[in-house]
Amino acid sequence: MEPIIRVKKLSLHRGENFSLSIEDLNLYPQQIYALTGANGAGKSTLLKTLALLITPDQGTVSIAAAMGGDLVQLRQQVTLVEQSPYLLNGSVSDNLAFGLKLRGIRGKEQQQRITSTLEMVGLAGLEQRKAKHLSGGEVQRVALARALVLQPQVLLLDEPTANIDSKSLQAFEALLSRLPDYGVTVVLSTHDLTQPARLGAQLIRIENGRLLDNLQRLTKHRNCKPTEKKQWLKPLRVQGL
Amino acid sequence: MEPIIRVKKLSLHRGENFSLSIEDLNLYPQQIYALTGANGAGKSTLLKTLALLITPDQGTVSIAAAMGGDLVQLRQQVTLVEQSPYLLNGSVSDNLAFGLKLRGIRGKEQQQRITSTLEMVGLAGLEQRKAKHLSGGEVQRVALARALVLQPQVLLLDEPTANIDSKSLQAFEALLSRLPDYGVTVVLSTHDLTQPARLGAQLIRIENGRLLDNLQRLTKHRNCKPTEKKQWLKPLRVQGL
Amino acid sequence: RLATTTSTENSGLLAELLPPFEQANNCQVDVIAVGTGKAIKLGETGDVDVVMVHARSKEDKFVAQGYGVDRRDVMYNDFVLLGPAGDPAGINGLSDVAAAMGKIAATEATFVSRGDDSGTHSREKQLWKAAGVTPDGDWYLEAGRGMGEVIVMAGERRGYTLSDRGTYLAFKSKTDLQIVGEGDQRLFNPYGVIIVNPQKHPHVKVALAKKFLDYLTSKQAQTLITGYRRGGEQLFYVK
Amino acid sequence: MGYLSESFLHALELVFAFDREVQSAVWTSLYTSSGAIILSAVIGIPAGVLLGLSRFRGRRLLVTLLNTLMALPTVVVGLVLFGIFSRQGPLGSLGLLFTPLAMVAGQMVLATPIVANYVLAAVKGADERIIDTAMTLGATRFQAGVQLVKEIRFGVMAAVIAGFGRVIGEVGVAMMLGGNIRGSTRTMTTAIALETSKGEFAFGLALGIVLLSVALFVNLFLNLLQQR
Amino acid sequence: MGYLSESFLHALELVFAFDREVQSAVWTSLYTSSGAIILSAVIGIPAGVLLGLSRFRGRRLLVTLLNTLMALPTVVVGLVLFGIFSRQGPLGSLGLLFTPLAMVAGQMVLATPIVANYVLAAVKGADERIIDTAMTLGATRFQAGVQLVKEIRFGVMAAVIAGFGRVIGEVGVAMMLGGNIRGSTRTMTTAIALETSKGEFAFGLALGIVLLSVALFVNLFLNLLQQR
Ligand SMILES: Nc1ncnc2c1ncn2[C@@H]1O[C@H](COP(=O)(O)OP(=O)(O)OP(=O)(O)O)[C@@H](O)[C@H]1O
Ligand SMILES: Nc1ncnc2c1ncn2[C@@H]1O[C@H](COP(=O)(O)OP(=O)(O)OP(=O)(O)O)[C@@H](O)[C@H]1O
Ligand SMILES: [Mg+2]
Ligand SMILES: [Mg+2]
Repeated sequence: MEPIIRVKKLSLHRGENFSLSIEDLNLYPQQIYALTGANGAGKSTLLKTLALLITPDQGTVSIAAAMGGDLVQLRQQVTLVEQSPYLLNGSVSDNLAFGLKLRGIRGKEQQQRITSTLEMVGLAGLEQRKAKHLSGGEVQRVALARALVLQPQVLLLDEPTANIDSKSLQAFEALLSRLPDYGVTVVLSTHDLTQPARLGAQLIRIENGRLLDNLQRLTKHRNCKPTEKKQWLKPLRVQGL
Repeated sequence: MEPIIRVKKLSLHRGENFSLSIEDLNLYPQQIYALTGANGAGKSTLLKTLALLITPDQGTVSIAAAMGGDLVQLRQQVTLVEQSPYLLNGSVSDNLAFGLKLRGIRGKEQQQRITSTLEMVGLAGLEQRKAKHLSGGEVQRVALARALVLQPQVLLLDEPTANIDSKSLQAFEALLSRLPDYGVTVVLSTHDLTQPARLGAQLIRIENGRLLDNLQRLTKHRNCKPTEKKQWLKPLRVQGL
Repeated sequence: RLATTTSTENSGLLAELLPPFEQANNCQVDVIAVGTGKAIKLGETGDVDVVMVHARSKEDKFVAQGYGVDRRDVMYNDFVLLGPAGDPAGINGLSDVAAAMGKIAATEATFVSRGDDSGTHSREKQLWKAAGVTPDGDWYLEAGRGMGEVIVMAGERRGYTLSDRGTYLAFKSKTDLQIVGEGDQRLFNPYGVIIVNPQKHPHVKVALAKKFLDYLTSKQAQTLITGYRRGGEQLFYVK
Repeated sequence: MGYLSESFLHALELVFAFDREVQSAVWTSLYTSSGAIILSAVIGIPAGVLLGLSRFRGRRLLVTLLNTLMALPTVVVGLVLFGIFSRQGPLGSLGLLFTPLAMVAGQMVLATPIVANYVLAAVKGADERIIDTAMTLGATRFQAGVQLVKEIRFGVMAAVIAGFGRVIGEVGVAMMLGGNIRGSTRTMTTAIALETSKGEFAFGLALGIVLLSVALFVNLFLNLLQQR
Repeated sequence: MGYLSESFLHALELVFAFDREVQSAVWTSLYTSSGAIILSAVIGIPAGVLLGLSRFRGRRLLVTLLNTLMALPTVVVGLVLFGIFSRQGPLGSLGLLFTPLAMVAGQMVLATPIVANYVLAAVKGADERIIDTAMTLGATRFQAGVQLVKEIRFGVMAAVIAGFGRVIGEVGVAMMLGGNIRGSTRTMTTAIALETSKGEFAFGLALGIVLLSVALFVNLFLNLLQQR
C-alpha cells in the first residue's frame, strides 16, 4: 500500500533552541496515528509541517499524488485543528461555513452539513452563538467541527480532547476511531497515554524533535473498507454526545 | 473556622444563553477544591468571579478581611491562571517579574524567586526564551509559575494540567497537593475525574451555572499546619519534574 | 484662464468686471488667484491664458523672454504705509515716504515685511533703497506671507507695514493700524495684463484672450473699474 | 476673538440658507475626497497587508520609508503633480491641471501612505494564527489575506476614516492642483483659505464648521456600515 | 517639468552647503513638531486607551466625534487658536502669537486626535485577556493600562509616527500661528509655501526633499528605539 504522507530527511529549526529532524516517516491511509511526547518535544511543530503550513529548512513532506497538484488543493485535503484554535470573528456557523464556501459548497447543502456536524460534536443549536463568547471546551469543539465539516482526507488534531469534558470524551473517541472507515487518515497528539489504545492508534513517540522508533517498518494496517466519501456525515453521528 | 472566600446569592449573566447563580458557597483556607462539570457549565466564569475580575449582577463575593481592604490588595492575594493563558510580550522571566515588580520585589530576591519557581514547573533555564515562542504545555507552565512566584493566599487554576505531558503530571499534582501546607487555598477546574482524589480535593460539581451539592455543609477540613509563608518556595521544589 | 494676484481677486473687483465679458462672449473666465511670482510662473508653463499682475520689472522680463505678448496697462492702485495707533516712529503726515521709512529704521520701530518677492515686497525694497537703509535687526520681521496676513501680524505686533489700499480696506476692521503715509508718487502701482505667447503654448485661446484684453481696456470696463467702491473708497484708477 | 461666536451663527445660517456656492464647495469636497479615499483604500489596504505579512530583506527600511511618506507636505505633493500635469509635463496633454481629477490624484497620494500604515499596524497587532487557520481550511494566500482584513476590520475602517479625514481637511493639494476655481474646483478648504486671506475670518470659520459637520455625517455613515 | 530634476540637484546642494537659513528652518520644524508630538502622545495615548477600554453610553458617538476631529483643516485650527492667542483674545496678554509656542499648541491640536484614534484602533484589536491578566497578577487599573500600552507598542509607535508626520508636514497652523518669520518661526513647510508662492518651484521642491530626509532620519531613530 502507498503511504498518503511521506516525510523524508526533514529538518527544521525554530528559534535557537529547537530543531525537528525526521529521517523517514510514512503515514498510510485510513490509519490513526497518535503522537506523544513531552511538552516541547515538537508535536505541534510536526503537525503544522504535515499540514503544509511550515516549510521545512531541508527535506520534503510529500502527499499522495491522487489528492491534487498544487499546494492549495493539497491543503484542502489535509486539515489541521490547532492546539489552541483561533475562531474567526462571527458566529459558530460562520466558522463552519468558511471552508465550505472555499470549496463552493453553499446554500442548502452548506446548511445541512453545518447542522449535522455541530450535532456530531455536541453543539447542536449553537449555530448563531458568537464565536468569541464560547467556553474553552466549546472552542475546541467548534474547531473540530470546522475541520470535520470539510471531510478532508487527512485530519491532523493537536491535543483535540484536552479541554473536552469527561462525559463527552468517550463519544469523541468513538467518533475519532470510526473516521478511518470513512476514508480518513487521522494524526492526533495527546498527553493521555491510554488514549491511543482506545482509538486503536499507532504510537509515534517524539522526543526533542526526533522520533524514538523507526516508523518505516511499523506498517501494520488496520483493516477497513473504503466507503462512499460523501456519505460519511450521516452514519458518523454519535448518540452519546 | 472562618471561610476565606464567601459567595452569597450570586447571580451573573453572560450573553443571552448562560447565567451563573450560586446561593451560597464557602471556601475554607488551606483546602483544595476541584471544580468539575461539562463544557460550558460555568467553571471558568466562576473562577473569574472568584478572582474578582467579573463583577456579578447581584450578590457578593467576599474575601477574608485579613487579606486587605481594597480591590487591588485583594487581587494581589487571589491569583487566577486562565484556561488559555495570555503571556505578556517579552521573555519568560519578564512574565514572572511582572507581578513581583508590582509587589515591590526587585533585584536579587526577584531573580532568585524566578529561578526557583521556573525550576519548580520544570522550565529551568528557559528564563530568556521569548514568551510568544513557546509550545502549548510550556505556556501553561509559565502561566502557573507566574502565579506561584507571587505566593498568593488563594490560587485559582483553570484546567491547569490540560496540556501538561504525562510524565510531569504526577510531579505537578504532588506540587499542587502540598500547597495547602504552605497556607495556600487552591481552587482548580478539571475534566479528569480521577484528579480530585489524587489531590485530596473537595469536589464542587457545577451544571448549567448551578452547584449540584450544598457546599455550605461540606466543611470537613484537611489538616495542615500553617507554615512560615516566606519559605514556601524551597521545600516545595519537586524532584521529579 | 486668468492668473492674477490675490489682491485683485480679494478686492472683489473681478466679480464686477468679469460677468459682462462672460455674457458677451458666452464663456467662463477661470480665475486662479496666486502670488505675483507664481502667476507669472503659471504663464511660463502655459497653464493659463492671461496673466494680470503688478510688478513691472517681472512683467517686462516675462515678455522679453518670449513667454508673453501684447502687454497692456489696465489700471493702477496705490500703496499706503500703515502704522500703529501711537505712531512710535512719529511719521504721520510726512509726505516723503522714503523719509518716513528712514525714520522707522532709525527708531527701530517694528516693521513687518511681506518678504515674499511679491509686487508689494519689490516696492518696499525700492523704498528702503530710496531711504538709504538696509533693513536688518530684530525690529524688521520678514514674514513671507500674503498681504492680509501681514497687516494682521503688524497689528498684533504694533508695527508698521506697506500695503496696497484695497487689502487694507478689506482688513480695516480686523486691525488697529492706520494709514500713516500715502499719496507719494512712489506709491502708485500699475497693473498689467499679458497674453501667454501662443507660439510657445499653442493651446492658448489667443483670440478670446485678445478680446479679453480689448474688453479690459474698453470704456465699459474702465468705468466699472473707476466706479468700483469698497467701504466707500475708490481703489483702482485708470490712466 | 469676537469672530469665534459670530462664526457659529454664520455657520448655522449657511447651512440653512443652502447657499449655492457653499453647496457646490461641499459637493466638490465630498466627491473628490471620496474618490481619492476609495483609490487609496484599493492601493493602501493590500499594500499594508502585504507589508505586514511578508518577511524579506529591507522590509524594515521599506516600512520606514512608508512612515516617512506620511510627512509629505501637501505643497510638495502639489508641486510634483503640478510638474506632471502642467502643460509642459509628461501628462500635460491631458489637460488635467486645475480639474477635480488632478485633485483626486493629489489627495490619493496623500492618503495612500496613511491607509497603508494604519493597516500595517493593524496586521502587526493581529492574532498570528489567522493566516494559518484560513490556509489549513483551504484558503489560498490571497483568500487568507482577505479573511485577515475581515478579522481586523476595525483597524481597516479606522485607516479609511483617517485617510478620509486627511484629504477632506487638506488644502494645499486642492489649492495647487485644483486652483480654487469658483464653481468647479473650489472645495470647502480652499474656500476657507480664500475667505481667511480676504480677512473674512468669521465666514472662513463658519465654512470650517460646515466642513466638520459634513465629515461627521460621513463618519456616522461609515460607523453604521461597520456595525452591520 | 524641468524643475523636478533640477530640484533634486538643488536639494543636494542645500544639504551640503549647510545654508544657514535652511538649517534654521529645519531646526524650527524639528523642535516644534517634536514638542507638539510629545504633548499629543501624553494626551492622546491615555485618551485612546480609555476610550478603547471603557463601555459607557455615548461611547460610540464620542469615537465618531474623535474620528471627525481628524478632518480638522489646519486653517480652522489656525483661525481658532489665532482668536485665542491674538491680543484681543483670552490669552492675548501672554504674547504667544507668532512664536514657536503658538505653533506647538496648534500642531498639538492637530496631532492629538490622530494619536488617540490610532491607539484606540490598536486597543480594539488587542488581545482581550491582557487587562485581566495584568489585574489578576496584582495590577491596578492604571498599571494594567500601562501594560496594555506596552503590549500594543507597535500600534502606539505607529500612532506617534503618524502624528509626527502630520505635524512636520503641515503648513497651515505653522503659517497662521507662527507667521513664517525668517529666523524665528519659519519652518520647512512655510519656507516651501513661500518659495512656491514666489514661483521658485525648484527651490520649494528641494526644501521638500530636505524635509522628507529629516523625517526619514527621525523615523529611523524611532524605529531603532522600538527595536530595543
Ligand atoms: N463573554 C461571553 N458572552 C456570552 N457568553 C459567554 C461569554 N463567556 C462565556 N459564555 C458562555 O457561558 C457559558 C459558560 O462558560 P465557561 O467558560 O464558564 O464554561 P466552562 O465551564 O469553563 O466550560 P469549559 O469546560 O468548556 O471550559 C458557556 O456556555 C459560554 O458559551
Ligand atoms: N516560533 C517559534 N520560535 C522559536 N521556538 C519555537 C517556536 N515555536 C515553538 N518553538 C519551540 O519549539 C519547541 C517545540 O514546540 P512544539 O509546539 O512543537 O512542542 P509540542 O510538542 O507541541 O509541546 P506541547 O506538548 O507543549 O504542546 C518548543 O521548545 C518551543 O519552545
Ligand atoms: Mg503542542
Ligand atoms: Mg472553562
